[in-house]
Amino acid sequence: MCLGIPGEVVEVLSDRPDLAMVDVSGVRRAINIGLLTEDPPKAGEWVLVHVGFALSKIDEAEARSALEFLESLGQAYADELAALRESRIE
Amino acid sequence: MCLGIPGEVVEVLSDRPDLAMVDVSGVRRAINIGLLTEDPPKAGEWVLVHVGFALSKIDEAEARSALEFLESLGQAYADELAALRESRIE
Amino acid sequence: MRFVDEYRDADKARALAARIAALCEPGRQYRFMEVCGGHTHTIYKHGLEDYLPETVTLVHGPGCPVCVIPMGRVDDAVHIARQSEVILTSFGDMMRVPGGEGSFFDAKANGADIRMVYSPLDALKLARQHPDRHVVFMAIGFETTAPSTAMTVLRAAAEGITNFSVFCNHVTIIPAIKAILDSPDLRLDGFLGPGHVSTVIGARPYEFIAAEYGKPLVVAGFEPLDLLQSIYLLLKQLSEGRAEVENQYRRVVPWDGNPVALRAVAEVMELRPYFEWRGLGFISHSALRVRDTYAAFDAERRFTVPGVRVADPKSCQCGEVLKGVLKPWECKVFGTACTPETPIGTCMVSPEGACAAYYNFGRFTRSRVKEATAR
Amino acid sequence: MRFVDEYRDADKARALAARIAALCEPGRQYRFMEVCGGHTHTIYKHGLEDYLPETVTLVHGPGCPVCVIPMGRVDDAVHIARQSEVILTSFGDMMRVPGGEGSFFDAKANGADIRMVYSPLDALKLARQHPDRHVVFMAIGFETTAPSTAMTVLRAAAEGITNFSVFCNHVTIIPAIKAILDSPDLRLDGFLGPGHVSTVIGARPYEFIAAEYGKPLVVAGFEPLDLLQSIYLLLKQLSEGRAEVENQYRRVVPWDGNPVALRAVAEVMELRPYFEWRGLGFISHSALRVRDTYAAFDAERRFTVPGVRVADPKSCQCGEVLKGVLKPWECKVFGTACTPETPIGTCMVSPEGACAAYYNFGRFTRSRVKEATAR
Amino acid sequence: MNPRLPQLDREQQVLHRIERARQRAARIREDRITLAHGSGGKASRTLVEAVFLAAFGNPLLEPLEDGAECTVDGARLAFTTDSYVVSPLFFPGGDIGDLAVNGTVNDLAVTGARPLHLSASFILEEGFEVEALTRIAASMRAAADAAGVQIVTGDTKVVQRGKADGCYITTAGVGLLDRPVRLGVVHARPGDAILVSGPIGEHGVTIMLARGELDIHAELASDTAPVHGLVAHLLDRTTGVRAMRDATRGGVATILNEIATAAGVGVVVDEDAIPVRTEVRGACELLGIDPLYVACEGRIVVVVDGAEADTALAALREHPLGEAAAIVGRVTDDQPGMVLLNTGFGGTRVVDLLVGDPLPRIC
Amino acid sequence: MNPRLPQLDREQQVLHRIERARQRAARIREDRITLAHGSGGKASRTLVEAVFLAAFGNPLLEPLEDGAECTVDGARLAFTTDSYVVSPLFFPGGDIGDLAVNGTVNDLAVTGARPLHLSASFILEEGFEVEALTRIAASMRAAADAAGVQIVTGDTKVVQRGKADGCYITTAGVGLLDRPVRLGVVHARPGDAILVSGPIGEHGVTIMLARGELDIHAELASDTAPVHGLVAHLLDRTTGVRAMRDATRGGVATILNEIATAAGVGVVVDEDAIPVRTEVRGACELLGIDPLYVACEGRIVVVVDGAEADTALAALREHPLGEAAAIVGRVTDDQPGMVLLNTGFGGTRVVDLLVGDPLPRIC
Ligand code: SF4
Ligand code: SF4
Ligand SMILES: [Mg+2]
Ligand SMILES: [Mg+2]
Ligand SMILES: [Mg+2]
Ligand SMILES: [Mg+2]
Ligand SMILES: [Mg+2]
Ligand SMILES: [Mg+2]
Ligand SMILES: [Mg+2]
Ligand SMILES: [Mg+2]
Ligand SMILES: [Mg+2]
Ligand SMILES: [Mg+2]
Repeated sequence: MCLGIPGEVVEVLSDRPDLAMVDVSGVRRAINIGLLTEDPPKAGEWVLVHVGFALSKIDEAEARSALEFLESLGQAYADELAALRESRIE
Repeated sequence: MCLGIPGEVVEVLSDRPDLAMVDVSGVRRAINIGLLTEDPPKAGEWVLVHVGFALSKIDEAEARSALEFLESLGQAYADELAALRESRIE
Repeated sequence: MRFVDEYRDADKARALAARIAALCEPGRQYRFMEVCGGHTHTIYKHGLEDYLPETVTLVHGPGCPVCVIPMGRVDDAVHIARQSEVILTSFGDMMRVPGGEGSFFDAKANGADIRMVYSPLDALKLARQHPDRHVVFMAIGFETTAPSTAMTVLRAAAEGITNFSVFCNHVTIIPAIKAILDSPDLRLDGFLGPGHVSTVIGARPYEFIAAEYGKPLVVAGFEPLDLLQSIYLLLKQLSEGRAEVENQYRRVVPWDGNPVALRAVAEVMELRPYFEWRGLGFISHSALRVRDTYAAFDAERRFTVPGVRVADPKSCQCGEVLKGVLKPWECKVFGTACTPETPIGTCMVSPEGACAAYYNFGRFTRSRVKEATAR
Repeated sequence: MRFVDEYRDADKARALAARIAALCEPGRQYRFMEVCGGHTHTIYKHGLEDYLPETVTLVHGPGCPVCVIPMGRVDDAVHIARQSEVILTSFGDMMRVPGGEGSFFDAKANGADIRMVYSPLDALKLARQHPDRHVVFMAIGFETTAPSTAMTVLRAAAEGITNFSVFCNHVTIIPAIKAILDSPDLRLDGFLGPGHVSTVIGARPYEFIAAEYGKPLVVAGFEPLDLLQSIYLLLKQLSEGRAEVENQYRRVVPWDGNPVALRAVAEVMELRPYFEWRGLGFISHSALRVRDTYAAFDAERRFTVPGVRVADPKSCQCGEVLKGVLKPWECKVFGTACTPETPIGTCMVSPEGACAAYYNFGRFTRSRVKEATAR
Repeated sequence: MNPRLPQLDREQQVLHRIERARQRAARIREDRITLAHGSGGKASRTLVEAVFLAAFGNPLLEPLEDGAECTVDGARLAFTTDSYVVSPLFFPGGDIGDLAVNGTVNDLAVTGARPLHLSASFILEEGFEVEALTRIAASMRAAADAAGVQIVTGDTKVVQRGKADGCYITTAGVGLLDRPVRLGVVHARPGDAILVSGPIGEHGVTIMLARGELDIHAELASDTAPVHGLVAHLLDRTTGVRAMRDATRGGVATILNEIATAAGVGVVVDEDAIPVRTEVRGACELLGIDPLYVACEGRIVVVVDGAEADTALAALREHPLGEAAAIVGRVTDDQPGMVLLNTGFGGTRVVDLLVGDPLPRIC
Repeated sequence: MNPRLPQLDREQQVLHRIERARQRAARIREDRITLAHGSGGKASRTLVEAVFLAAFGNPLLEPLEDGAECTVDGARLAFTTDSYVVSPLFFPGGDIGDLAVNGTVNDLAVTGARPLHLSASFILEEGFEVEALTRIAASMRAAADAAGVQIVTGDTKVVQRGKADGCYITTAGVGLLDRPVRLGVVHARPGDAILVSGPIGEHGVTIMLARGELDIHAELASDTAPVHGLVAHLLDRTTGVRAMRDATRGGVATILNEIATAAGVGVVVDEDAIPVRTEVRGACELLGIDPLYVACEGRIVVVVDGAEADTALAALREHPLGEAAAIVGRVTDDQPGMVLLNTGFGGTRVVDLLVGDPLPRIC
């Protein structure tokens, strides 16, 4: 029920500016974007969909930096593992 | 639709004097007898049932005399046939 | 079954048939009209014609209440039934009768709430059971049935029921017989009078037929022996040069009818100035409508109905059949385009319709009694 | 799926798990509460605990909106649904929740017209489609869902729709967290803050937790890596002696929330003086009701509901589970008398309920990551 | 004899034209399904021919017998199915459960097969009482035991409230044709006798009265019963059986018509010979229906070589389910395709298929 | 390794107690049927066991396989039935007609039988469009032709408006078990591999979207197809097949549980190995449902000797209906009676039967 799904805005409906067609993995639904009037989403932008409403926009820059952090951790871990293996081989 | 079926009055319902339980060959239904208030049927009497109403009482004396007439015809016919056969045998 | 089986006895029938044959003048054709559809049904259902000489022809009359309802009235009823709050109730016979826009069955298949009832009282019961709906009773029939409709309205009024009304299509038999008698193309030698109608109106109203038109009439019961005996009585009158009203059905029909029933009808209904009969056209003072006093129970006032006159299909010859001018099989579409499963005319629908009775029961090559043909 | 699959990557998870293990002080037990039921669901659905050392315990919080609805409110909703004109609409999660007189499914099987909807807007659509019925939306949820209810009411008002109302059961998260913090029997080391609630209210309202109770809180996303990272961030704070509010879910949650959503809720709803939470009892200013201005859309005013407080079944320990005092399997009836097919408590119903999540997904003998236990 | 009047000749021409018209392929004229399409009468026949036979047509289906004969791996099987939608579900003498078992057992039996295995598939309406379902299942088991068959496979679907009427059951059955006979109404030929195994119409009238809408009461119970034992007894004692049918929807009249149509023969029955219980007759008179069209669920119609008629009658009467069996008519070469009835009154009339059954949902 | 904390031992005790409780005989606690009883999940199972198996119980029914095996006159037959109540009746990729044929063909095929003869019984709602029925009949014929079966017997009932939903169809099928194999989930044993023949959930999601209530749109079509050819191809090329099931109501998850329960084994599947189309996943995420529980109508789950897993996979992939087949898991002796899923994330979780299907009336 508290499900929030990221979806890409395909288009804002011209006759109903409070609705946007949103794509979730090739599946489309008209979503109410009335909660995002301060910064309305445009086609190509991503929103978080909850019970038929877009609750917020997804900030791609924030997402990228978070992933970079996770990747760096992963890299560090890989390095450590490699080091561990080397040390054992010794 | 213009079906009229003879049925025997089994009892007049005590709580609903406009209704009588009528028996048609062992099948019973409550029938409205409100059209027979001038001569209400009693148990054992026969009525003609039409769309849930008793349309008239069946006059047993009339029925008997009509049948007697038919039987007399039948007897006469049988006699004639016998006579015919005899005459042929001749 | 008492009062039934005695009148289906083959031995008595053979005796009567012999008398009938004996009464027929050689070479003379006899044409008797059974006015009532119930009689038509009996005739075919029991194979009564097998007992009649070929010179005696039974001509089917206009007394099938289903058959005389014009298409426009069916459409009006369907219109009422389409109102979402309405439950239309009807005797089963009406269900298949074609209107201009299909039958009750078609309307039902398309979503209208139409239910079959055995009695108008069952319709009233439905109204009690469904206070949130309005139950309309499709009232049809001659004087036989009108009293039950009237009694039901009186009961509804007494109980203060407000969600019940009748769509009144009751017709009266005398104007129909008069129309027949006045039609120039018909030669009839006598009438078999409708037995059940007569339980209500008695035998007296037929007296003009004998008096003014010089035709004998015998009020006949509904079992095959009743009819055979009535034919015998008609032939007897003719052979004796009489033209009278006789009552074969004395066990049920009082000469003066049922005064309670007549009063109930008169209380609730009044004559319409005119009414359209299917195939017969407009006949004045031939039908009943609900009186102003009971306007609340009149579906025609509660619902505005289209009231459009719908012309019968061109190929339909029901009018001629209802008047006895044509035998059912003489209609061009009989049995091919018009069948009980795809009726064009009303006479092919009701079991009391001449075409239906002949199609369902009489549709085979038969030979009449030898006594008659052998003479 | 973008923004989903990246956060379900096993390689990154392994790296994070190693970091987490490294941050744990040997011998120290860590107890973090995930407040939100959505998090509970993610944890079990993805098997997240497999990545955690045995010394890190995730304590399930009160943030499953279905779980906190008391039995009496379910009965009230069923009472409304039983009105013949009413169509009660509900999210699927509520359908199986037991009230004192059965669930919505039971009421439906007994004839009530109860339908599942995906969005409150679908309920409004039903109202438009059925002008002769009255559509009630069973509104439940924290601040995540309240704005959609509010927007729907605003839309109904703008359209002048008169056959739509909401049965408002919206609750607010902060009083629930406060109740947890104030309960004496709970020892927690930090909180995983509810991500979706925070898209609406922002991260700021949690500051008192760090400031007044000295507990760290990390607002966490809903994918398993989000949670793992948030646990990492909590451990990091602890290891560094910090107690702050951090926002792991920055891609979605603005620090100040969604002002449009907050305004919509404030326009349509107001705080109730108190509200009963299942298992937690009455909590003041913890729920929303429809304002007088929108009284026409308030099912509680349109229909007189019994409003009877129904005691939880004696065997039910949902309160303890919702407060995090008991693990689901520690409830005496867990998995035997109380199962998803025959739930005794609410926590066994919603996919976000701790008991249901543990029963459906976590009910097997598992071993935690070796790194932790091997130390 | 006088020469026929010209008028009668014209009438005969019309009758011949009608018979030709009746032999044309069925065409469905309605846009929508009506209750008549499920009545077992003309509309049912038209629907089956114009829609199902037209679409599925194959040599095994085409005889439209109560069951199909299929040879699988050398075994001669009979295979049949029926759906049961009777309302009310429980009625004097039985319920939808034993009806669903007996009906399919009987359809197998009348093909000459030994009924063996049944499937049972349920469509339940949301809100249906589990206790009622349990009672239905128990009576299915009892009926299966009585018929010596097993319910070996099944299915259950649940539909929303208002999309069914409590419980519908579809059974299918497999039987073994282990006798060297090949039965079918197509084999009827002039000279054959026609028998019925007992009084007719009890099931249909019972159901109608059980609905309570007519407020008619009678001491009547459904005749639902498995006829495989009766059939086996008959086939053990006579070799001349040409065809059997259980007289369900549409009653005996419908089966007589199927015989006349399939074999291109005339059928003549004697009204007085047809066993009808007094109460059935009473209810039928009251409602204006003909018992010939009223369903039974435990009566069979048998077509047998005329020379074996008495043997067959005796065999039927030896069995408890056939005690009131009677020879009711014969196959002729007169009026082919037509069923004629000699009325008790001494006249003759046609017995046609009904357009629509006045009693829907009796099975 | 550290000794387990005492707390974890207590948890394990609870888990064992639960497993014991789960093995007790099913008892139905509801007074009334709910949609869950038709969902293919736990409630369905309970209904079948507590009502139908309790009443009908016999050795042929008890395996509760997709079809029963009956030996008639030396012929090994498979016999099955299913009712179809799908709403809407027409949907992208098919309609109730081909569904009703394919579903029964598939239930026969997965028992290892050659599907031969079908029965078809219709329950029609008064007012149903004849044209729609004609289209349904045509697609049944087309599906029957594609599957090489004949519809040899049938029945039609009509119920009043509001007592059905247009058209329900029940098919039963007879097939010949002419291979020397005896298949059944009861034969699964540790070391076996589990395969699915293609991407899952397309049928269920298509139906749900076709209803239009959710206003969700996707380029999706039902996967309805007859799998007898695929099955025959597989059985021709491998000898190690232990069991097959078509993954309909309840989806792949339900079948995996049936394997675990019937054979008393553990089942482990790998989330990443399970083929799911992007759109199916998208719709499932949007609606909060798990594709593992969503119905297919042309996909099979195969249990095969682990040594033959690759052979079986290759055989499936050679057939057009199996191009996207995959090995998705294995049978273990761990956690008997339980299905575990290795999540894409690297964790493990239980995959249980659903209490109720979130998507009713999909077949
Ligand atoms: S055959 Fe049809 S159209 Fe012709 S008179 Fe008879 S009912 Fe009317
Ligand atoms: S097992 Fe049931 S009763 Fe116990 S806490 Fe969980 S939901 Fe509540
Ligand atoms: Mg009359
Ligand atoms: Mg939440
Ligand atoms: Mg059959
Ligand atoms: Mg049958
Ligand atoms: Mg049969
Ligand atoms: Mg099934
Ligand atoms: Mg099956
Ligand atoms: Mg199946
Ligand atoms: Mg299957
Ligand atoms: Mg049948």
